[in-house]
Amino acid sequence: MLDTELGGQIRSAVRDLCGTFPDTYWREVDESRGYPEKFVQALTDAGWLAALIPEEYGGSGLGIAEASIILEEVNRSGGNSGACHAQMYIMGTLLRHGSEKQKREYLPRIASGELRLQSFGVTEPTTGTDTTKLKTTAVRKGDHYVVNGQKVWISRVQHSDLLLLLARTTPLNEVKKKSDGLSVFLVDLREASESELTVRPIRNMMNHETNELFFDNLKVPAENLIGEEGRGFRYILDGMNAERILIAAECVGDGYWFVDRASSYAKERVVFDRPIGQNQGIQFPIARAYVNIEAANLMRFRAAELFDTGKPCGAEANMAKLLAADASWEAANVAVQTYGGFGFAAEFDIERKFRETKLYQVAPISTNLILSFIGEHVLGMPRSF
Amino acid sequence: MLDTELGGQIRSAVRDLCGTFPDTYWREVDESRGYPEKFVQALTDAGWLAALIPEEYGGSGLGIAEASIILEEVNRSGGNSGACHAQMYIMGTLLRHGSEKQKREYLPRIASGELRLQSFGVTEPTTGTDTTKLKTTAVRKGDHYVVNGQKVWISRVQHSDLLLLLARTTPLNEVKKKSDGLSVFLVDLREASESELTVRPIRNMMNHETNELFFDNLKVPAENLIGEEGRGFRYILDGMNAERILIAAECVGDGYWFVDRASSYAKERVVFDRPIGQNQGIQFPIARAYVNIEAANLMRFRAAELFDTGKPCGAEANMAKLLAADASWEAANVAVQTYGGFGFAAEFDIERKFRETKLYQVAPISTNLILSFIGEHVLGMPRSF
Amino acid sequence: MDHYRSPWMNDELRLLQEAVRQFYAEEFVPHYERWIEQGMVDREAWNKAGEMGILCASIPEEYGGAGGTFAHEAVIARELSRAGITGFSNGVHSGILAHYILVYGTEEQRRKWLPKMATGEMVGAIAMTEPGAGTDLGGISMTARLENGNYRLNGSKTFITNGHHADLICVVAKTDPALGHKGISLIMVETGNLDGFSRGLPLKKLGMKAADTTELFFDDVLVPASNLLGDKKGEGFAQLLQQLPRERMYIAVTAVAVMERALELTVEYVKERKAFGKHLIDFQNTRFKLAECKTEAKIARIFVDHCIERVLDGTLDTATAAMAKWWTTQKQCEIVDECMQHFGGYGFMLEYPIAHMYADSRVQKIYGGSNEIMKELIARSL
Amino acid sequence: MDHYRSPWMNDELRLLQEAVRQFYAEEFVPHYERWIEQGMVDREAWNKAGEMGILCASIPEEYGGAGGTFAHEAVIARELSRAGITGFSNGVHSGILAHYILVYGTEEQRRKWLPKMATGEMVGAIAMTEPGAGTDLGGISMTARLENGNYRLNGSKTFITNGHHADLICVVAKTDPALGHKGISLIMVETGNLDGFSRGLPLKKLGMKAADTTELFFDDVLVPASNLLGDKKGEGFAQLLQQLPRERMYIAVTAVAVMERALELTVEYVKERKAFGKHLIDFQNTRFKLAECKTEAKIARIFVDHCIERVLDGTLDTATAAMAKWWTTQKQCEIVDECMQHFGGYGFMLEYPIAHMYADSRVQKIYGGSNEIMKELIARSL
Repeated sequence: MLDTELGGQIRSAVRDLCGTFPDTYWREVDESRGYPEKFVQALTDAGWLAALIPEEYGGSGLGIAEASIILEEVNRSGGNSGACHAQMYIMGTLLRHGSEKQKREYLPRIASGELRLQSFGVTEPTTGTDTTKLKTTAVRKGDHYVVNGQKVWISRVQHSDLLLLLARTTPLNEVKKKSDGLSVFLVDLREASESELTVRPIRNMMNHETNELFFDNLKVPAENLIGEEGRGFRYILDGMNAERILIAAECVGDGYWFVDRASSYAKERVVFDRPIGQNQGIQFPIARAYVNIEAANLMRFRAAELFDTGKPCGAEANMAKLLAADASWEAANVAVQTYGGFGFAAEFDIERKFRETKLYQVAPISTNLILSFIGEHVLGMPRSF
Repeated sequence: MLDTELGGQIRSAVRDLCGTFPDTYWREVDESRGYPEKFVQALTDAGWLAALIPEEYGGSGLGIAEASIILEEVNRSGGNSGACHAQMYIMGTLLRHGSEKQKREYLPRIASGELRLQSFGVTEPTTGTDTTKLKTTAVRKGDHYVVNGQKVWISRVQHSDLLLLLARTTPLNEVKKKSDGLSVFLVDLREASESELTVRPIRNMMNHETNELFFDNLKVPAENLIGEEGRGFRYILDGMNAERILIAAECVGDGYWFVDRASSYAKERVVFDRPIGQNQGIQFPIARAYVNIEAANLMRFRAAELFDTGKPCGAEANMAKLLAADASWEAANVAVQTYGGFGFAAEFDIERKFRETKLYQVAPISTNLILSFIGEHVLGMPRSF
Repeated sequence: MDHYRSPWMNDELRLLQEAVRQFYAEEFVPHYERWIEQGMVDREAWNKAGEMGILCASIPEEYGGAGGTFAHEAVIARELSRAGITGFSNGVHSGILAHYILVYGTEEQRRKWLPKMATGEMVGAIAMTEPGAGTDLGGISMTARLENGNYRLNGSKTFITNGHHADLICVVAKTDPALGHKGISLIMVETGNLDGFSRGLPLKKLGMKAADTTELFFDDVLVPASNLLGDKKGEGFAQLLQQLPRERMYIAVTAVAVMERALELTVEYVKERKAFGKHLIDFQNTRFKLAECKTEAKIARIFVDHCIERVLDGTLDTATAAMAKWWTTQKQCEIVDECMQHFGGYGFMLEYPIAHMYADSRVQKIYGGSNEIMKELIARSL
Repeated sequence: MDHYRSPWMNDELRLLQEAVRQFYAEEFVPHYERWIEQGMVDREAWNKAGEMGILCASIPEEYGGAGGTFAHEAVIARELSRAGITGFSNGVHSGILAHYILVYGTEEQRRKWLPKMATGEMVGAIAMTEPGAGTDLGGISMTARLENGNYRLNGSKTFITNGHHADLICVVAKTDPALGHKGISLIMVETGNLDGFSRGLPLKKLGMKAADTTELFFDDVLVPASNLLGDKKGEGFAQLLQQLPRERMYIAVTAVAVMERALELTVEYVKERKAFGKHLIDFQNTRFKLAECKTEAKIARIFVDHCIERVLDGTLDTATAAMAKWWTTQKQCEIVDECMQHFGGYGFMLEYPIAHMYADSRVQKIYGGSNEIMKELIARSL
């Protein structure tokens, strides 16, 4: 999987496309806190964001390994997949659990770029990582559901047409298992009136559009329910492994970018009459960061292989995300240290990527929760919280 | 490669064999600073040590991936491959560069266990890791070479019949490249008289037989020269990647053993009315160690796959060794901390394995030299020493 | 931190601490967000600080200073960090430049510049780094040629702290380019109505957004020969080196204050915030990680206090100062990083001070001599 | 470490340090290899130490001690580590047990046991851990039932330091099993001609090979009721807890001494040994790593000196002692590990002291309260 011909072709094509969006492009988007509209359009036009959509719905029907190569290359080029990666893994819920009618209606338009499905509404301010406790409700009223509640950390709402929303349709005290009674809806953001849905952006350290959402009697047509009512938690779990694999790939891409920049700079920058890369204090940390990225990369492809062959991959997907996020963060630090003062100046891009890659140590799942998962579900130790 | 049918069969067969050598066996060998004679014999009888010898010479003609599974299982069972692993990678030099006559004479007897080729004489006290500077000389006198000099860290000499020796046959100042002029000999230890070859054991922290060797006009028949005179350095380089892959596999085996023991103990040991594994301070470090072992394991199989398909694997073999040695060391520390005081008591075996696995952060190549290799040869930074 | 008090603190310093704390809270904190937006502190912040008496705190009273010691400087710097403010670079102004003038300047120079620096009438900067020369001062290409009783300056400088507001700049330049290190001198430049002198826009950077950091350009700038700091050419390199151990302590003092503040904010947060029905502080991982942070913050504090006592009794050596600089900044970054992790996604939100601390901390490992250079200095003492 | 001197040292302590250093060099070092082989120190080492005056150094003279302070104990412990010796467990004997007797014992008990402990006529041990109960004292199953003026002891203990030589053992036992922690008492057992008492063989262990560590078995052992330490049953748990902060400082003092010695030996080695035609110390990686070790060793030293001063003035709190214990032992292991790496293969050879230091260090993170427990104690102060 690491070096298939198809993977190589995708890599090289995406790299070419990304090459037309130089550092200055991303720097300007970051500076203006803008959305990389032009880049996302180009990526969509080339069909890359539809990689995982089956051919019958207008996509290219590739596997997660190939999809992950696309996002890796975006980050490796100095860009940031954060603006558009969600489309890939959110779409899976629709694909696997949506009705044929829903799929025919939405998937081809998502594939063509006519519709953007970039937002995923799960997390709430008071429930944090304990998803089953979420308080947003959707109550059936005739041919509509009426949604009330609040969500937080909902990314790309301002640049998405559709939002995949998880809400409780049966109260917690009326279900047998606390993961029952949650349902998934496809919310058309273009149709939601401002009084029903308020979007409040949250300012953050990187140019990552994220928002709080407030639902006040938002009406969602009943036909927008995905799958069966009450089974939504299971539907979104499927997508989580995909998300972790893709984010691991982005981190790997970031990691290679940092190592490339750091080692190139270390070769060129001369201090005390010799390239600083000749100093072991500079060279060894770069080399060590590279080794960790390589290892994370193997885990990412391992997880992708299991995913694509339909085997359980929860442990591998989580480990890939943990290893890759740690490795890219290590590489980011090493790059800053190698560049010295220049690492902080926006014009060298190191500082921008440094901010961007940091996010993945926390999102979409924190290191501690991954360690809990491994400790409990792989090594069989007792639940620790 | 990670989960081939053949690999699985080997794993399970070796595991069964190792199961007949319980902890007490290894503990007694360690305590008496003995050689695991019975175990090595059983492993040889079952043909496992001849895994890499082609079938035409009486071996089973397996690849390095399979060979590495054998050694991994030995260490994973609580044993220690250090007593016999060298046979696997030393033999490669003979196999690839020996004459047909030499191969026919030695390989079948090595495969059957009649002859042990466990010792590899390269390192010298004053040359350290800079092999090309070695001072031991072999001078042609008629149908013999006469060897003089000194070697250090030569393992298993007292339990081996044959020694693969690297010595300088052309003085350093007469060769074009400093790696020229070295030659490889197969020394029959049974025939060497005490006046010609003195073996002085070095006492060390683990039960790892290692020695200093003093050559005083040792006569080696000219027919025991392997390949061409003067090309020996190249011949042994080939074997180094094999060695690193195999040692990485042993570290992975150690790592799994430590994690198994630590997580089992953490489930059973009750303090303050609950299993200690319920404490995040215990559970998370075990989980983290496991993740690193898994990553190292993937790199080890990646390197093996490249090796077995004849592709360059220097970077991967080195990275596998680095990652695996670090991961097993981390796991060892975690296991000691989980066991608390019991981790120090010989009867729990943790302390023995803790001493044993530590060796691989230094031998056969130190972490720093691997980082130099990656920094220079993979990332293209200048030589730093 | 608990009941621990720095052994060098006394009643006078405690009063100063109180006063400074109040001053920052009233005069700086309300404007801080705006300073971040505009990429620099207000010019008048310097005047207010001068009125308050916190500029040139360790400069003798006869030159307009407060006649204090390094302990006074430490209190002033520590409280600034505790107030959560970065970018008001008084360390460069009072701690470094004023001491250059005090120690190396002629009596005339001292009387000319120090009183104005003490009131904030003049803001000081030191122009050392160039695009092609940071650590290696031998590589600077800025020249100052003596011509008819003037120095003619040509070249450019970058990453200059207080660069935009600076009225008085100590420029590191080659007065004898042929002599290498021995041809370097410090030339004082008054920027008012100065032909050929210009400043770049504030540099965009990862953190320290309120710090006024710019490039400076010198194009045939003429200053009187009497602006050579001291009375001898070619002493610049030695002059810069001599003060370094003391200067590094400013960074270490700040590092410790940031650690303590990060820990305080985080402990508060984990005691409030719940997950899985428990307060975060009830998770063992949270407890252990923060216990580790608290340990290292306390150890850093005690070590830095030891070093401050050594500054005060004049026995701080190069290696120990280097230890303080690299270790406290390393721990600052580690602790802030660990603390931020406990905030989850909120840690990235700029309304949480921890996000600013994270972005602001990283540069501490780089400036004031990178931590790699610190290790080299320590290694020389092995 | 350089010119740094511990602030609590004085002329008297310096004389003691010299004398102790000489004593260890002459009386212990020549036998040390043999002690390792036999798995314990010689019994007469205790008598010699008694003659030398290094037992019960901080016990008042009226009870036969040297009338010193914790500073004396620290000097004695530090020099032992500097001599490269582990296994002569004077900390348990003089530092812990003697203080239990001094603080909790009746006047009669003090006069009975302390003078003999001071001369080495009696070697002391504390029997706390059981195969099923380490950290959690509530789980111990050793019982001491009061019957006709005697306590009847039943149970077994493990990992008992000085177990083989001990003449006087402080046994942690349940006098009222129904009461949990409040039913625990400390019972003093004189082992001479004691029916029902036996000792296991020296335990085989990773390091500390010269430490006399055994299991102890009590099978209907009878001791007079007057051997209850103090005059009230059920105080054992509180008595054990109360002395802990001070006890942990022994471990921290040792940790720092080991770090300093490891660094010293390693610097010597890398200055001699060559590779690729250069001395190891000329490789930047070597320089940086050892600079890091030196920094943390020095910081640890200064922190522990601070804590010793707190012991001396009676203000050392639980959390700070816990910080000292976990952090210094963690750094001891890290520094010894890093140092060992610079010896390459030689680091594994037992003729190099670094190999012993490596094997001996690891247990420091476990005993005296595991480092996890230390973090929990610190977390309570958050």
